Amino acid sequence: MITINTLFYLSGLLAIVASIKVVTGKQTIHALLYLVVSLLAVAVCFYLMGAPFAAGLEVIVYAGAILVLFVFAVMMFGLAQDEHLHAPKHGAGQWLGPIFLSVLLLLVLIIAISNSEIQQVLIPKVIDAKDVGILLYGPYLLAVEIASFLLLAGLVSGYHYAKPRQAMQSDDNFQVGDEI
Amino acid sequence: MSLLALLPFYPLISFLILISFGKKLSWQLASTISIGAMLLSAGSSAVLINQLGNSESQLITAHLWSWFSLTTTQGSATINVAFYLDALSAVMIAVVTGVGLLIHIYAAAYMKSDENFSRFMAYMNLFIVAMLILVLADNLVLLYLGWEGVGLCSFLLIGFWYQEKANVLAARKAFIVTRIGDTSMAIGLFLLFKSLAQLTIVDVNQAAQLSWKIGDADAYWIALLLLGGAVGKSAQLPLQTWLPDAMAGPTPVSALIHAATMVTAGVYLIARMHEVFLLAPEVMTYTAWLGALTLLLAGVAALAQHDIKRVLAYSTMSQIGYMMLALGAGAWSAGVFHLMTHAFFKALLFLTAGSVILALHHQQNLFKMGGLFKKLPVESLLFIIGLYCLVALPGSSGFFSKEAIIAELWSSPTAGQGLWYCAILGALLTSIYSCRLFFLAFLGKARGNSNLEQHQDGHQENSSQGHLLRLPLILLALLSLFGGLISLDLSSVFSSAIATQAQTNFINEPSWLHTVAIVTPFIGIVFSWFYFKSYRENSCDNIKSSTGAISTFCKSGLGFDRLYQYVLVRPYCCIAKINRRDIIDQVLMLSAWYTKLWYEVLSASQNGSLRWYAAVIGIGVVGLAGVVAL
Amino acid sequence: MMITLLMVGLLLSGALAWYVEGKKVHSARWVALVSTVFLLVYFVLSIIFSSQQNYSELTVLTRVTWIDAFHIEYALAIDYLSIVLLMLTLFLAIICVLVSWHEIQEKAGFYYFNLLAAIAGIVGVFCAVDLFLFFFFWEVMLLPMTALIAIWGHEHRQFAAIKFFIFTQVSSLLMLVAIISTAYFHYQAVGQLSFYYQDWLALDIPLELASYLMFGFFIAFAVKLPSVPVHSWLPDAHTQAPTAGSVLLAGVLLKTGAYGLIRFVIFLFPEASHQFAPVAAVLAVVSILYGAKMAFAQTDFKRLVAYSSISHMGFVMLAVFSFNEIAYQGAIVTLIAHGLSSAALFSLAGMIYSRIHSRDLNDMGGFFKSAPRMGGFALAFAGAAFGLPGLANFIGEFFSLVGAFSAFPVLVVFAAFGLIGSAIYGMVLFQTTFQGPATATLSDLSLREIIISASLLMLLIIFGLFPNIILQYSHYIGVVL
Amino acid sequence: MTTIALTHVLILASILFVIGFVGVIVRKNTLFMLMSLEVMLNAVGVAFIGAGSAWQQADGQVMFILILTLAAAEVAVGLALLINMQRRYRSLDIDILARMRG
Repeated sequence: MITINTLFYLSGLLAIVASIKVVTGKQTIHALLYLVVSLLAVAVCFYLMGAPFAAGLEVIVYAGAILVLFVFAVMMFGLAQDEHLHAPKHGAGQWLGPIFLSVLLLLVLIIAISNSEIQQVLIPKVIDAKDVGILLYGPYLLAVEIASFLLLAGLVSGYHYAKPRQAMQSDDNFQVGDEI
Repeated sequence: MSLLALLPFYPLISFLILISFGKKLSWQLASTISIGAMLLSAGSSAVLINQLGNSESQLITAHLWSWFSLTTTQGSATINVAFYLDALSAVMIAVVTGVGLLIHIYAAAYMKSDENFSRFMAYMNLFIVAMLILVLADNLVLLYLGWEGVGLCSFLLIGFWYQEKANVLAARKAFIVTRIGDTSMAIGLFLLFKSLAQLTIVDVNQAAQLSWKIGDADAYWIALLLLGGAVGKSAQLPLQTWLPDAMAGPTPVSALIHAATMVTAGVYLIARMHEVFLLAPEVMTYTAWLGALTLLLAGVAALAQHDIKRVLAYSTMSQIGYMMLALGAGAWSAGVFHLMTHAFFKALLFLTAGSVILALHHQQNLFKMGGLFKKLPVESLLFIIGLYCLVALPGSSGFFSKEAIIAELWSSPTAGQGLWYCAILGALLTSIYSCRLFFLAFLGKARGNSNLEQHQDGHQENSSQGHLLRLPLILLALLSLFGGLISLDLSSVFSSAIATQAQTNFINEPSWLHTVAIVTPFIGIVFSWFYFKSYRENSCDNIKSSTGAISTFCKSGLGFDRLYQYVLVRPYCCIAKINRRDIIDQVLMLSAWYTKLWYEVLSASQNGSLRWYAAVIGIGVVGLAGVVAL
Repeated sequence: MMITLLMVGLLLSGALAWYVEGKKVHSARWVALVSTVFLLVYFVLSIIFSSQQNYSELTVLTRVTWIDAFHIEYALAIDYLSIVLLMLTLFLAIICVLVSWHEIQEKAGFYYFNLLAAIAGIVGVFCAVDLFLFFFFWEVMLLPMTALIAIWGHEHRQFAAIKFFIFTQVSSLLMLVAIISTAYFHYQAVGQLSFYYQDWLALDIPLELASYLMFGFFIAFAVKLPSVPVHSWLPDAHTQAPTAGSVLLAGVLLKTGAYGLIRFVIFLFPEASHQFAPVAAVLAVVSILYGAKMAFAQTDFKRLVAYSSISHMGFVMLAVFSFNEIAYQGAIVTLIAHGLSSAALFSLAGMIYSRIHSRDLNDMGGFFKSAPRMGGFALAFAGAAFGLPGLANFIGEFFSLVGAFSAFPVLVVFAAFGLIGSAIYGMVLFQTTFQGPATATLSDLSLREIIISASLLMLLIIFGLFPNIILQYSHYIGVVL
Repeated sequence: MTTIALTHVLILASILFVIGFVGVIVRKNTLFMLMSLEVMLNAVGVAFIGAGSAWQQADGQVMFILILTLAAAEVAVGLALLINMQRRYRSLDIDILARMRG
């Protein structure tokens, strides 16, 4: 019997598995696709938690825009030899430490969560785009402005760093950037 | 300037000329300058001694300049560069300049072929300067100046052939061992000054009589410390080890410094400070015993030596032991008299030995000599004269002086009968080792492959050198034979000593004492005539020296060198070596090391690896969350 | 004005030397030589012909306000102690210039500037009577000295320079704390801040506070002197410094420590110093013996001489803390004599280094054969180091020990063992370099080197035979003590 | 309609976060690090949404939107840097850049 709960757990599991595949993947494109899967799974979760607007944004912006950015960038690289050279080695030793660390982190987080008094039950109530919009353009207006500046800065610096080298060398002001 | 003031300046000027222009001077010029300066000194000292005899006060003084003054609460003690000539220092300057002159003449011939001849003569002159300052000083600081000066010259002359490692080490040993004694003397001076606020000899002697009683603690310590200085310089127990090694120097040096003059400086010091010693009878007893022990030890060691010069060195040590014994027994005049006669005959012995060594192409090993009596008759005769005096056979100068010492021992309050027996035993030993030396070197058949004849021809060609070599020898031989007839009148110097002695001189002496003393050397000679028969009559090419343990032990000077090596030298070098890097520095540098450690740890963490930084952030989060959660 | 002119003259001629070296190579050394000779002559003449003939008490020459807010003054004063040390400084300045004549080829202009600036700082140290000004000069002399070691030194120069800098800097910070505390105490007692020496003399500081303040000063001067256990900068600095640097360090810089002990520790805090004297005397004796022993163990010529300096400065400290006029005179004579003799030995090390390019005693031996003049001078200077009578060092050691004997008889007996130790290292130094089988053929001394050695030896002999030249001056301050 | 426990949401977020974190630490390829970073950001978003729905408030979603913009800006700059790096070193190995040692 499929309930919201089981759906949630399934999609969560999917997200986890997909994320693991992202992290352990060898081929960049495959990993990116796994990332898309993971994001979509998370979007499902959002929807189940009563946040359809967020789920939409997740699909459109994350899986749609950002990941496409990734794909384009990867296509520009032509990473054949690099993938081969720098693929993670399948020695257990290399993974052991990070995994131990992560498990530890996980445990700690779980303990932290279970200790606190936030063990409430989610009351299923849909928070739609209107609610979000009211809040966003009310109390959070400043944050929105800052976010826009952030995006502008990302745009400018992205443009700057991705500029071909010849253009950079001709410009004395960007000598520092040249060093990177 | 008075004649006395100028006395040390003749050799000083000669030294300065020779050291400045040494390389440019010919042999004639260099030897003329140095011998001329010595001649002037010897002449002036003869005149001075004559003047001294005629003067009322038995005293001549010369004040050159004020050196410095020491201000204390009791007033100010001025230390002058001033000379003071009384009967005691007159004996010394006579010996220093007289014997010095003869040895200079000999040395000029002996060292003629050396490329550094003028440097050698310069050092010899400098030595005479220092020695004259030592004996003429009117205060103990100036005396100390001369004392160190002769030490330095001794160092320079022992190490004159500095290219040989052994000579260098011998020179170093001589300087450092005597320096130990000097330090003791310096501490004695500090104590003396603290106690009396005086350092001028006359004032010290007066003040000592006034402010101390017999057996005063200050007097005891001062006398003991001064004795330490004397022991170092005069090569007595326990600082005697440097003297045999000092024979590494050229033979005239051994004759001048290590037989006639410098080594007797200790005797002079004690005689000079006798008023302090009289106030410390225990120290006088120590002096006598040290002298007696040295006398016996050196006599035994001389019996086993192979090197002709080392035999003479041990003999010197033993004769100085006699002088110390005399001083310790309160026989001041006898001690100084023996100092003088010993200077004559020991210089003679050394110089003759030098001639023999020269004739044998620097062969010093007794077992490679033999049969020289026929080949070098003149030298042999001179050597016999020297030994005659050394053994103190009747009629010789040594006889007069040694008998005088032995005669006073029995009844001396600070010496006594035990020391008398020591002295007699010493005399027996002296005659035995003298005979052994003579038999080995001059009798029997020639051993070794020394081509003596060929050298004799060369000797004939260079007859002026030969004459120069023989002239001082003959003069010294005459002095040795008839020096005993010189009557020393030191009563003006030792008046207080004689006064104290007069009270105690009533102990009955057995009548056989003198007979025994006179007969002893003959017993020794007769004994050796039979005991060393093999040395005397041998006809084979080689005779073996005994290699037994006792013989080796005696040959090494009764093991003192080895003892000091293990007890003092090795530990000092060892500590120095361990701590070469300076432990304190290491400790202080620990702070630098600690800082550097942290620098390295922290800079290793800043490795520029992004993933590492991220991991560290993770660790930090785990840590923080752990703290919050648990 | 005299001293101010002296310092300005030194600085200006240093700057001039720096400037002209850029125009013409090798001109800096001439500028430095002429100016140091001129300044020495100027100083001697101005002392002789000054309107005031008697400097037995501290005579204030200049006193103007410097920093008004804290009552810091620019105050200079001299007495015979300063005059004697100033003459030594200026004389050794000439020697320093002469020994660097051929040795310094790189950045020579800057080198002479540093040299003269360091000397200017030292001159200031010997004359400043405002404690803040004293501290200022103390730092002024430190920086060019560090530069001299760090730029023109031998193989480990950076390390040695940093070590030298840290040791002196840390210790002088303690002194700064003591200076400020005393000034503050003056403020509490009188109601006004003052760094002026004479004001401080009038202060009546409670004994407990005085001991702490004295200790602050003592540490700074003990490091500079140096005394065991804070001596360890010295062997490195002396060894690594260029020849002139070593001459300046041993000849003059160490004397600033002794000067400070006498001028500030003893005079400002007499009771506290009396209380502290046994400790200081023990440290001094340990320095004497330890220095002598360490000197014996060294295989590096300059390091050996450096450790012998520690030993000699131990005599100074022992003498200073025995509160005795004779000992005090001995300390001053030792300062002069050691200034000359160690300068001579370091110059000698420089001369040998310029010939065989090594300071290692194992590389040396038998030089007497090819360079007898050098050997003669070496023997004389080694003799000075082990206190041969007739040379100035003997007078110094004799006075120090005689004087100290009345205060610390047992310690002096131990200190006297230093005489044996000094004979041992002196012999090792002379014999391993100049005796034994010849290892190399050296050219004998050049005229310039003969002038250096002969002038030093002459002074040593003159002061050794006629010590009254110095003693008549040191006598005055001894009386004050 | 049954409810989803906030605890479970947060656990999901934690797991995702940790996976991303492991990726950042372990991978040498900068591109994968960037992707892992996205996973981490996403995990944070999950946590916010979960919290927002637990309290029935829209703030959680606002925060999610801000994270979204942050992620977009980050990816833009990051990819630009990667392009630059690829151009310069012909490699995306992050350890090549580990030259800024203490």
